[in-house]
Amino acid sequence: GEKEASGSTAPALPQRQLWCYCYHHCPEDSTNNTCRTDGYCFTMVEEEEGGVPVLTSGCLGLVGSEFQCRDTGNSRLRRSLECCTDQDYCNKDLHPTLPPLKTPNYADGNIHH
Amino acid sequence: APTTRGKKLAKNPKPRCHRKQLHVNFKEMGWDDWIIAPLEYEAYHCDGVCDFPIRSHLEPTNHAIIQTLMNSMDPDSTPPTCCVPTRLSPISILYIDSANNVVYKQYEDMVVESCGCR
Amino acid sequence: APTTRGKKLAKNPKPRCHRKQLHVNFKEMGWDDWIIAPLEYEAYHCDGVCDFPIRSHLEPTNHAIIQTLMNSMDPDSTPPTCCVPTRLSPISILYIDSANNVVYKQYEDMVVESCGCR
Repeated sequence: GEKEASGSTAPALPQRQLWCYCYHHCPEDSTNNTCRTDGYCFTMVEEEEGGVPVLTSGCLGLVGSEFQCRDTGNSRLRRSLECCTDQDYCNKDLHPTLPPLKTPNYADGNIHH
Repeated sequence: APTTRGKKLAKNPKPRCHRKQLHVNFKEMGWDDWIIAPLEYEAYHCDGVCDFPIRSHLEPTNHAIIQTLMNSMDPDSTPPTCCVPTRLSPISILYIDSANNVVYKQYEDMVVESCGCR
Repeated sequence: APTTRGKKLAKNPKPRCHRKQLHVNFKEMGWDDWIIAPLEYEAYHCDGVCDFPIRSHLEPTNHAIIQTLMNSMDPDSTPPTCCVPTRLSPISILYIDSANNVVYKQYEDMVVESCGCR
């Protein structure tokens, strides 16, 4: 889920620049694993090809945050992403967990366990 | 879930979208017959993957975000977005024009200042 | 020199940079729990090679032209430029926001109108 601040008609636009904790792929001019954005901080856990869960975090811009923070539950790699905007470095307190494995739906319904 | 202490270091060998060096040498291009100066300059270029989520410093458009999401759902049917220059700056060049005049002109968009996913 | 009559058909199998279809289905993305309409739309995307010379309709920057020239000189040291959207248009979406309000909002840069080499 996401902790998105939202107004009545349009989502409350976070005017100020938000500081986020950034791990793995920070901007080139980033210092001490931090980044800044007009949008949201995020933390994501994603299962790499080999099945190992990897944690990344950083900054997402306001443009497209509705799409990125909602993500899609149908990505090929299992992942879970959470966004926040309530305070600087709020993504340090985000601990997303991988969604359950999707049980393959067998075409042939006669398989009995 | 991975703990931050024993955090699994991402083994992603492919570096993400970033600015890299690209040294342009007009002499090697055979242009020292009309370009007086500079005969070389640092133009940079953009390289690396654009995967989900696209970070804010890569300034994705809504379309780039949607395409990246669809690529993560089915990489075979939708290609990833591409790492390209998003901000460029000019340089000025002293050259001899076709009427043999010496001209000093500013050429726009010659140096990459930042890269993004589009 | 090759004559136009016996013109050799370029055997370049790779199509050049152009706009292709990309049908976005918000339901398949699992977004029909917040998006009311439209539940799908044609977003298009850009695909294809950017080789020398870059045609005018692909609106290359000076940097893209220089990079393409250097790629043609030494493909291993300089990557080609990339085919990306150069003009985009918005669509409006009716959705339910996190405070359960029904909102009708224009989202910029959702549909590719033209592609270019950058």
